[in-house]
Amino acid sequence: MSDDHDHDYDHHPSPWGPHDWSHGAPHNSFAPLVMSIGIGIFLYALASVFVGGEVANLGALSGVMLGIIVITIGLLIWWRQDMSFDGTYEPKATGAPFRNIDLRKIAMWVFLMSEMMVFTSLFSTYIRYRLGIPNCEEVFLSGEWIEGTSVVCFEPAAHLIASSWFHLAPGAANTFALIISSFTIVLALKTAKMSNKKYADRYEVELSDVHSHRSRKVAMFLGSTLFLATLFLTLKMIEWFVGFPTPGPLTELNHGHSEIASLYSEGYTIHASAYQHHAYDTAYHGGHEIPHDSALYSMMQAGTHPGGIMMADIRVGASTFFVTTGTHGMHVLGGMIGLSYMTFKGLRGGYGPSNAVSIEYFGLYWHFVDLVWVLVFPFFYLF
Amino acid sequence: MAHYTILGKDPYWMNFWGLMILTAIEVGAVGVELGDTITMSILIGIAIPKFIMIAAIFMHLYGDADSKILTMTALFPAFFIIVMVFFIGLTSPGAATELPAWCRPGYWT
Amino acid sequence: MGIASAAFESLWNEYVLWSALVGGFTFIWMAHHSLTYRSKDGDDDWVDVDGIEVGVFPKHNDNITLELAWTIIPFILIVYLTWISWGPINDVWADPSDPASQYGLDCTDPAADSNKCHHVIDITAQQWFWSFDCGELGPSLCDSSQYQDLNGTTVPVLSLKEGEFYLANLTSLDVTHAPWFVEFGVKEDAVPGLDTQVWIIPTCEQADCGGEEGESTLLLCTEYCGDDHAYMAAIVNVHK
Amino acid sequence: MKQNSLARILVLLIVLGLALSVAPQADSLPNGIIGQSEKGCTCHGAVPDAGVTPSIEGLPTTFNASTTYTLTISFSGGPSGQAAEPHNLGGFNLATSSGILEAVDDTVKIEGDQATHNGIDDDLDGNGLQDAIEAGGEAIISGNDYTSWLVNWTSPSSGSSTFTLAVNSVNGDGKASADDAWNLMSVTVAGPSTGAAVEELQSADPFVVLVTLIFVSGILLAAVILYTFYRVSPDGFNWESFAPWITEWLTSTDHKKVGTLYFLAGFFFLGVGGIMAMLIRIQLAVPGNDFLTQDQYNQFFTMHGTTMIFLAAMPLINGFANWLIPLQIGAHDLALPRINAMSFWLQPVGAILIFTGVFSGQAADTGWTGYAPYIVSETAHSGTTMWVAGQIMLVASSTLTGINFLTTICSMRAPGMGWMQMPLFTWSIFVANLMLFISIPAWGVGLIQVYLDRTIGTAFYHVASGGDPLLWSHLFWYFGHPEVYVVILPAFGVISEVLSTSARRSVFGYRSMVYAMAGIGIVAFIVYGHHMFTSGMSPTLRFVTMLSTMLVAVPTGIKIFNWLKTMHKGSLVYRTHTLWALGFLVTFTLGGISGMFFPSLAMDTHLHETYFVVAHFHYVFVGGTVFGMFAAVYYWFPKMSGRMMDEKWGLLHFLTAFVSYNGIFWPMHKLGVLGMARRHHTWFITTDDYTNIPAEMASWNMFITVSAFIFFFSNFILVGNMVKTIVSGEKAPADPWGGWSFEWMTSSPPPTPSFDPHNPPVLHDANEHVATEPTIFGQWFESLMMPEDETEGIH
Repeated sequence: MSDDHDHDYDHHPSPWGPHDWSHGAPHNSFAPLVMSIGIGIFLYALASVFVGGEVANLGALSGVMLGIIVITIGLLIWWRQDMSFDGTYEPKATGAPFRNIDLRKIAMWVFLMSEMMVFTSLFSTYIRYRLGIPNCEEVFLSGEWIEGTSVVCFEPAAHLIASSWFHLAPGAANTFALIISSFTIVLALKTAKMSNKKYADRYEVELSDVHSHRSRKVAMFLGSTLFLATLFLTLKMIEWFVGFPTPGPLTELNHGHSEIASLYSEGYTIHASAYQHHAYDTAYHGGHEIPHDSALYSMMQAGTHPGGIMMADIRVGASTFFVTTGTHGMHVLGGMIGLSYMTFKGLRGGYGPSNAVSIEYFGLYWHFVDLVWVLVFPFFYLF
Repeated sequence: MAHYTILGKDPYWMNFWGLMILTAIEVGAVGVELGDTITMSILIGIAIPKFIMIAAIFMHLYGDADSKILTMTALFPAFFIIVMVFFIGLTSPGAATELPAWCRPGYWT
Repeated sequence: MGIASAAFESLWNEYVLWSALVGGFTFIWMAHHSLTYRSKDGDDDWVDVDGIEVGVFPKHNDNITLELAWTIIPFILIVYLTWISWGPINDVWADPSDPASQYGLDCTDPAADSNKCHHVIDITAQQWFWSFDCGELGPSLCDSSQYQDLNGTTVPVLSLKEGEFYLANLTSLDVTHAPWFVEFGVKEDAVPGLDTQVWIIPTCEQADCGGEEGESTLLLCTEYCGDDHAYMAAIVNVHK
Repeated sequence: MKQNSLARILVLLIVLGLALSVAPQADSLPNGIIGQSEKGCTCHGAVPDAGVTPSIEGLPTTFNASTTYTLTISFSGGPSGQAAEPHNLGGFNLATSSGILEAVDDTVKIEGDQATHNGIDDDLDGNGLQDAIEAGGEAIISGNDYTSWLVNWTSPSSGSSTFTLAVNSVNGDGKASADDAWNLMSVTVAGPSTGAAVEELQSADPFVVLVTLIFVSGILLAAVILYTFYRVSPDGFNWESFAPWITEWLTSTDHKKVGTLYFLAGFFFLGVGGIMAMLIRIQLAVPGNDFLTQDQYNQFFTMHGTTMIFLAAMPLINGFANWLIPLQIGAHDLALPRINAMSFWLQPVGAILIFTGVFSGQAADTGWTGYAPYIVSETAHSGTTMWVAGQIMLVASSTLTGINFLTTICSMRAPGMGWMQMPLFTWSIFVANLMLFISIPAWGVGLIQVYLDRTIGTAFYHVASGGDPLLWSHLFWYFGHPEVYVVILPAFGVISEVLSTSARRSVFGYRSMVYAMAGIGIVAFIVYGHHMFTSGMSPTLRFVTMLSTMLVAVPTGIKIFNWLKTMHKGSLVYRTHTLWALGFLVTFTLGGISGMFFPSLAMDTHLHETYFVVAHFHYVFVGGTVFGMFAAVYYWFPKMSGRMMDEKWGLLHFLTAFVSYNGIFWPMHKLGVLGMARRHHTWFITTDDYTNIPAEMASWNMFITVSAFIFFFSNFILVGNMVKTIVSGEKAPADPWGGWSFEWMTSSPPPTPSFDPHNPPVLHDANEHVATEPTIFGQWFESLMMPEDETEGIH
């Protein structure tokens, strides 16, 4: 580690920040205590609002808000201490195996190891249920159901989403949004990292103007990333709950529907114990949708199956879909919180060649979130 | 930070467009009716290069002095991931009496 | 109190023997070394064999032969114990569809050997009592119509015949339970939404098997299932 | 019949109310009502049906002392009588809190002290027609062929009396039917008003005891903090100096201060968990005890397990890790000090969430394993949600701790300290944190699934929708089994340090010790299925984990033999920590051996969920982890506080605790084999040999309870010793025991910074360094790393 800036142990900075980083890492902070209390309040209140899938006490929402406010206060304290970070304190590893690598970078990679396990757990859950519970389409075609009685089966969200370009549109747009945001954040890194001289040559500005020019540019790239992340979550909400009106000419293509239906309006929810969909309606398209080699078809031909609409309990399938993509969405949200701080700091000229690695290390997380999406997208949206 | 170029261009820029194209193919493959097996193969076939491209170029696991050791770090959980997917994802519950014959004494003698 | 199955009994004896040997060996060794190689606090007449000094990694104190020895020898013991534990798997997890297994086929199966076949019964668990269903079996083979008082709780009585083999299909209507046939040494979880099975081989302790009345043994719930978990018992009656 | 106090009636009413809300799914049996217990009857449909109206006639508004009343029990409504041949109409169960019930005719019988209909099942073929009639005979009169019955009640001499009546109305087909319905009512009759009623001495509610004790402990803790503050500076005992002092503790990111905070939390919860253990032992001391209701008992053993593992053992280990890892590897602090403070503060807040249930009397009652689907069922207490929420915070805490320690140990070792020169305690913390770090996300995800199931209503574990209860078991044990090694490995590290220092040798087979620990770390992930041998887990996986579990014994054996060999030709000095280390060797070896019984499948089907398991894991948790931590306290307390502990008190502590500890857990092996099941709130002994636990169990259980109390109180010797040491202990030198690692280099207590920042420590090696060509592996590994001369860092 750098010996130029030893801890000054007589130095007692305020636990509320800001911190003087030339004295080493913060030695006092209220942020951990405040944030922990906030998380506790949040989890407590949330469990009072909802009990067993029903709204039990809407009044407790104020507790949820209080929790979020307290967490925010904790974050603000944390950031207030960090705002002055300019790269003067950047300890490096000694010895094998991470010799000469910044501690922060190692810590970030170690953290990503645990994130990998989080998503592996979610994927294991998904694989187990997908393989263990009969697929709704197979149940439908097997004819082992009767109209009016719900059957338990696994309905992958992809079956609904990939059935129509209009359902797929938000998810597909999100994929591109994340990839573009991955690109904008490396551009932010590249811009911040460039030496003053090189920067001045590259953008043909005076050396004295480099700082302000660079600040604007870095903030622009970080801000674009933040915007794309916001777009991601907005589209997600559209896809889950809100839906979106389709422009006139497209309505025709969308089977005459004037909007992109949300999963919620299609009935694909975690509470869907009696899910019905036209894909499971023998009368849909006059029955042309039923493959002729299926058991259902032969049964209906033989008159042993009356046909009708299959009702399905798809709660497990919907839960795995919403919780897995939701966990990913929470990671995007976490990234947005970090990005809003970084954009603010970038606007104030906080990033230059000496501390541009901060953007890189945040970027590792951000790219990881993108990576997870690379897996989530095919498995939950397409297949 | 990248110290190399791809076909003489900025690697981030090249990578970005590569990813965009791959994703477009992916979405397109689902739109066209190709049957489950082919669709699945295309999806997996595209997810892997996308995965590698993001990790190698955007996350700097290629081309930096610390790339090799950090790649090893990133691969460290592989064993535990495989164990979890096999033990949790790919087993299904069953009665003990369904123990397969190869687990029973006498099968090997 | 007669314990558990024959498989349990023989394994138990073997394991206790090896436990005593390994434990005895370890404790004698420990007692010897801790009493022989000691010194008083403050004494200066001890030899600093390994050069212990603050800030210096001391000399290695190892012996590769010894270390390999107590890697390999315990490993061999483990392999042996695994081997003997493997054998009785068929006692507890026999395949009911395998005519060659020691419990044969279902007696109602036309292909079954009448000297070696098993009977199928159903056990249903729910908070907090057991229901037994003997199916088509006659009262001499299986009877579940009786109820008896057990420490202030009325519990069902399952009557089985000694020397017969029973395969119980377990189901649960609410949460996970597990019937433990205390004297026969078997248990298996009854998981809701899943069909599990357990082999019951009723045994008696007395030669006459309790005469007319039969011998009663206990069945307890051994997967935590809520408030009255401890009261969720049944009596298993074994008769000739 | 026992005398019932007012409190008992109230409890009964509450429990009955609970029973109403939680009454289970069940058949309506041919015999009508069975399975009644003191909390009501548990033999009907899922929920009480308002369509069935029970009634009791003939009760006076105020009864006269010792008078007999004839009560008419009846019900109306429900499916009763729908069968073609109306019989099997229904049944009832009447309980009274005082007085005596008698049957008037054969349609009623008395079971225990409750009245129920006298059911005669004469319909074996279940066709709804009595066999006797089918055979051409007279119909047999059966108690459940009626909808009203007569019962005589003889009133007590005083007090009031509460009647609880359960009735069920069945459709008479003798089978479980969906429309079978039941209901429950309760009525209280006042007693004679003449004469002053003698107030009975009421036993305190154990909840009140527990909560009071927790508060008292908290107040004591606060008092100790104030006292310490006073002792440090008697003149400055005012708010002006207190405020910055307490602020310092609340905001500090210094690894020593955070470590101390971990100790405070850990010891506090060790006490709380201990109190719960004592309440549990009181309950189990005698057969058929009712000191705790089942409802309370279930919460207590759940909270005991959770508290001891997550709120006592883990913080104690983290306390030592925080204090010692930077000292041992010669670093100035942990890699991420603020994250470290965050790890700590998540713990007490999480603990408060976990305990919210206790303060409301509705704590989690799921067992520390929290098996699905019970954990998401409505029968589980409402506090379970908070238990899950608190655990989620602990998962977050452990993840942050993991990042911190892994980064620190990988990258902040002093010059000269390669991986194979690290002190073994550091190695043990490294392996433990790696295991915890990799495994805990699985459980975190499981907890989030359960939290969402219980709040917003996802269906991960809803069996009716296809949820798989075993998924939870998998996710839990994927974490849970590494977790038990996570708490034992640091104890291994401590014992290695303590034994080698006490024997004045370097530890025997340092390298094999490291490999054994790493081996345990890897194997831990592939053995977890042995917790699920009797579950419905995939049989192939059960078999595979049986084989792998057997393997665990090998590295553990290597460690034990290495420790023994360390003493060979050494000069063992008997100090308190040495005694604890030797005690650890005894108990841990026993615990390890008993562990070998479980992977053997045919034995596990008998031993699973019995007291044999309880004995085994207490031998490794208490005899392993806790004894290891005690050794660590005696070993490092002088370093932390700067004062020597009292060896005489230490010896007394060791002798009483070690003996009483074995007195608690050794007999439990026997109890388990003989038929005592785990997690049962009570057990019985009667004259019937066959259907009950053998009579000798009573003496053993009493013996265990007495031993448990001795063990509990013996640990106050340690607390007293620590307080005494801080206040008036002898000053400790830098290296009181003669250890070699860096923590003994600084003064006791260490200053801040621990080492001179301008002259950081460098580790020397007493072994001759033989310059050899690096192996191929070494060359490959070197090629992976950043170049030695890279000074610019990463670009």
